Amino acid sequence: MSASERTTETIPEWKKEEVEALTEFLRSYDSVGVVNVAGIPSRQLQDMRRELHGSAELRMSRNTLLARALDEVDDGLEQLSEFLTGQVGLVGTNDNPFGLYKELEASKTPAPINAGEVAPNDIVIPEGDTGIDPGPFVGELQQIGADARIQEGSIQVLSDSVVTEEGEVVSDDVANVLGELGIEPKEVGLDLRSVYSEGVLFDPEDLAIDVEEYRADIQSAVASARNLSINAEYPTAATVPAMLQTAAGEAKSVGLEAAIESPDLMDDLVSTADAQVRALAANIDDEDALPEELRG
Amino acid sequence: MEYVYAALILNESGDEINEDNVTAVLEAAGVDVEESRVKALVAALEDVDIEEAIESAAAVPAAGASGGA
Amino acid sequence: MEYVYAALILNESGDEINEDNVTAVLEAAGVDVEESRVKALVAALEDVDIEEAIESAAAVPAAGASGGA
Amino acid sequence: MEYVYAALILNESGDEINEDNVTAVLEAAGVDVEESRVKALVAALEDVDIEEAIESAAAVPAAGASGGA
Amino acid sequence: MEYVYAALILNESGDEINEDNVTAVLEAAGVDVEESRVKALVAALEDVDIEEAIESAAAVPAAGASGGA
Amino acid sequence: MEYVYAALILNESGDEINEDNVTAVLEAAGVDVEESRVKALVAALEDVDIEEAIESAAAVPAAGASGGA
Amino acid sequence: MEYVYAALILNESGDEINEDNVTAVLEAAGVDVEESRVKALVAALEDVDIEEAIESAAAVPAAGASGGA
Repeated sequence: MSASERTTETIPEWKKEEVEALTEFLRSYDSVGVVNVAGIPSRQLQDMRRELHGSAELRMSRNTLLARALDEVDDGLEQLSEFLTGQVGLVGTNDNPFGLYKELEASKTPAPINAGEVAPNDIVIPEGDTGIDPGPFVGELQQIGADARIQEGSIQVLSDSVVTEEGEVVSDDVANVLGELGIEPKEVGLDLRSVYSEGVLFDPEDLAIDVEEYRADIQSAVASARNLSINAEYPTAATVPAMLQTAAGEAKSVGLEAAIESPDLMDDLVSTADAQVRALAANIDDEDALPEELRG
Repeated sequence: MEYVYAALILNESGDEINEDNVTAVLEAAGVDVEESRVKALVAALEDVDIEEAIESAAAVPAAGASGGA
Repeated sequence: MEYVYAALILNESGDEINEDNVTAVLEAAGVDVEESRVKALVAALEDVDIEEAIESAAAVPAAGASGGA
Repeated sequence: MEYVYAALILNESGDEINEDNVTAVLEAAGVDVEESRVKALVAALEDVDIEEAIESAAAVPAAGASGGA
Repeated sequence: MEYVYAALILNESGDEINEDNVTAVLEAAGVDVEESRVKALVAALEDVDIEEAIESAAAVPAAGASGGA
Repeated sequence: MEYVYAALILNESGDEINEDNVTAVLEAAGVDVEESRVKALVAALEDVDIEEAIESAAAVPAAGASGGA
Repeated sequence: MEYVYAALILNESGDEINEDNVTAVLEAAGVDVEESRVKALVAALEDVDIEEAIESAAAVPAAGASGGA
């Protein structure tokens, strides 16, 4: 307590005001996340801020002040402090944290990679026509490991070629070629490190929901309900057509099995008899015993 | 198919599938019952294992389902 | 399934598929009728085109038979 | 199924499919003929185009056979 | 096909599939019977399991039904 | 289908599938609950092994449904 | 699966699938509700066309059920 009093005494007025503003910001949202903003060009950052407007708000400040504000609110938010390293910002939203994660992922955009950066994934030069006229560039491509040739008047890449593997540092040559081809291998955007929402701290892994899985769950839930409805013979508007079909199918099966002379069944009985007589005839080897139409 | 349905209801209720019962069910449903068809139905079903015939119906559609998928 | 069979008989006879008629058919067959099940059936059938529902079934076995063969 | 077979033999011989003829064929084969089934059969076949029913069946087995192969 | 149908009726009635019986059934149906074909048929069927042959056709009817629809 | 879903939630929560509980779930979802449908559901499920009924594909429906779609 | 069932009831009742409503349905069924699961469900379903998923499920069941077995 005394330590915090002492620091409070020593910090200048503008910092106090900044912390107060940040604290107010934090209090006005149900969910607060820490996002990594490293490597995002400022213009792109502006665009992202604008896109988030309405559903979420991004605030940046010195990390020490952010930490102080998190401490100040003190209802669990201080747990986010450990993620305040490097270039980060805070996002606040009243959306649910899963929704926030989805939105941030969706707002990521491709960006070029510079020499000296670490490849975030395998960097691939895709198969196809580069559209570049024959010249020394084909050699540059070959040198970095691309399967390139001159063909039909232009430089072509004959198969997808990995030129830098995930985790490797991008070389000058690779960066140049990528730049020439306009390949943007990075995904740039607000990278969520953690979210604190109504008492729960979420990792990004927790927040990455698989929408397809939910869709599959719905299908499976619907299938279960259909099965139960039909097997328990509890008709609903959705399942009664199937039950009618089952009933009709059963009646038909019984009718055919018993060869019931019903007008509804006669067509099927005749065709069944025909199928049976043909099946039996197929077992007869002696052509003299067969009717003309079945003789080989 | 109403004659067959009548027999199937009797099969489930456990009442005997005889001419009187089939006729009663059909009349309750407002069917103008033909005696000879009732007789023919009862005679035809005499030697048939209805449960088995019903089950063989269930076997087909299931396959259909996967075929249709 | 007896409740569904009863509905199908009424569908063929042309009589309305309502609670009274379904109950009458089932009782004629000696079924111990549960009113709530009759109600549920009639409610479920309200917006259903029975002929269409049955016919769409007829299309299926074909796939089933060949698929199963 | 013997009743249906009898009708189909008559269909091939060209003799009329009526109660007398069906009964005669079945009796010649030693079947204990039930009049009601004969009646029902003849009545039910009245509206059936046998050749057509056979042809639509004939089309299927082929499919079935290929499915089975 | 009438010769084979005659055999099928006899198979169901339980009477022996011999020349006399096949001939009797066919004649009752007004068929102008060829003795040699009857002989050939009876001989050919001696080694055939008729029930099995019929059942192998059983898969078809369902399909046939839809084909007819 | 909402009535069936309600039963399935209760089945998972372990609470008894009785009229009160089904009604409570449906009302919480803003459903205008019909007592007779609740009764019918509870009655229908009484003797049913729900787990098994969920897992065993209701033969026709799937096929029929896709055929009808 | 109870969370998904709850969403499906709301889908049928027409009430919004939001955190409060899903929670209310589950609590009425005696489920010990996990807030984060409700949140995840609501967020995920925002991107799912539920009607379309339900309709396509009609084709799935048989396969799905057998797959799940």
